[in-house]
Amino acid sequence: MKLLYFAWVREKVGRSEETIDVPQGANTVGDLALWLKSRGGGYAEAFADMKRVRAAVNQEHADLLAPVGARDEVAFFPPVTGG
Amino acid sequence: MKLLYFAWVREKVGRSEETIDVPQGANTVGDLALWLKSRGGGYAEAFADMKRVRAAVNQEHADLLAPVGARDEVAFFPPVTGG
Amino acid sequence: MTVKVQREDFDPGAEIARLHEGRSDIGAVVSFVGVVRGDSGGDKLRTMTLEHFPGMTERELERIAEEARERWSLDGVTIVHRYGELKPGERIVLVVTAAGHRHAAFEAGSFLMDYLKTKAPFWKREMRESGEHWVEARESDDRAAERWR
Amino acid sequence: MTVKVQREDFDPGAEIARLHEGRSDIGAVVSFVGVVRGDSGGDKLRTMTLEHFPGMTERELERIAEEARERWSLDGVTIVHRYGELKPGERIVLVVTAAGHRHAAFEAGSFLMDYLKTKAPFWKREMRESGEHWVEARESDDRAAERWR
Repeated sequence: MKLLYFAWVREKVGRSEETIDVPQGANTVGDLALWLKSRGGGYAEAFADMKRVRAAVNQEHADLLAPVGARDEVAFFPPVTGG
Repeated sequence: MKLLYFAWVREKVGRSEETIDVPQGANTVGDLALWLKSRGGGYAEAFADMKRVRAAVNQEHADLLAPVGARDEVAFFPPVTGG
Repeated sequence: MTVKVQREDFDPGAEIARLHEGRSDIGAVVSFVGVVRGDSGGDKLRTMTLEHFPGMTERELERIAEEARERWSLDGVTIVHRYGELKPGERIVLVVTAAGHRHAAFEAGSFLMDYLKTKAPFWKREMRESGEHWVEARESDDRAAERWR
Repeated sequence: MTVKVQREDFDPGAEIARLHEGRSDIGAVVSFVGVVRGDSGGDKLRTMTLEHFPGMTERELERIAEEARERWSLDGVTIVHRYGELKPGERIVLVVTAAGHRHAAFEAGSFLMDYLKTKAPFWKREMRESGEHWVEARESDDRAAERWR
């Protein structure tokens, strides 16, 4: 499973991408976020308040209940501020 | 009093402007339009249906009740179609 | 605030740039370009002639621009309207609004076009394949202008 | 439908012209140019850096453009969004909509900007006199996007 991080989520976790094995029991974006938070350090900071984090699965906006699997690319980032 | 005509009002009355003495009893745009209509010919055609004619007094939109006098410039024209 | 009534074509990009370049307080520039359409249910337009009321046209456009500035917080308004003979595909009118925020610029632009359509003394005469005629004012334009009352 | 995500500046006039020149079925072209503002209550902006999500950005802008085409009768949509470092006064985003009639072009342009603000994966980092920070998403932008639901 490929993970991508942007903006201050990227800064807090300290990397822009990584590839991980799907954590046991992580079936949704929300599960994955909780697992990442449990890693502690910058991850715990980045995912401290899930209301401030948004996600995309395979480049489409996704909510916490969206399913994720080994072949998915999951991105985490703050609410967007373009335009 | 200076009178100006535009678009099909101009075509019907057959001129783009003229200077006239204020007709007796013509105190408003509506009075003036009725007097012009009474001239007959192209004037009668142009002012046949006053709902189709608009007016401006000294380059400002004016309704039939707007007062007019000897020093005014009064224009008659169809509803505008610019833009 | 700039109002121009002219025979010649205009340059939308230059007018947009003129409103915001060299300034850093403007966040949004909205422009509207009106183009002469050639189609009308199969009866093709050959040319169109725009008659106007010199003097009143400029004053009326300035009044409309002034009203937009009273209603919205604008940093600039430009209106350019052509007259004379125009062919299908030619630009006919330009409205540009500049503001700190996008909604003011969009709304003021839409307002200016609605008002211009019902207030600016222009009259279109169309030369179509089927013959010539003066364009009738449209009730939908009156209703559009009523939205802003 | 054209979507571009680029570092370089763009030319609003050229993009407007590209949507309507050579055609006589388009009556209205509306453009929106977003410009980097330098002011914020006395705390001046020095530069801004726009990060984005390459790949998703283009797809998301195409999805938004497609949605506008489903809602309004449009003859063309162009979206250009810059990323990288920008200074106050620089152009940052361009949206152009072309349609037969003006209200479709205005509404679609306003819709595209509201959706782009809440959907396109861009993040602004500001370098101000007082320090650096990531720009917070604004609730007013969410409310603006809600208008179209």
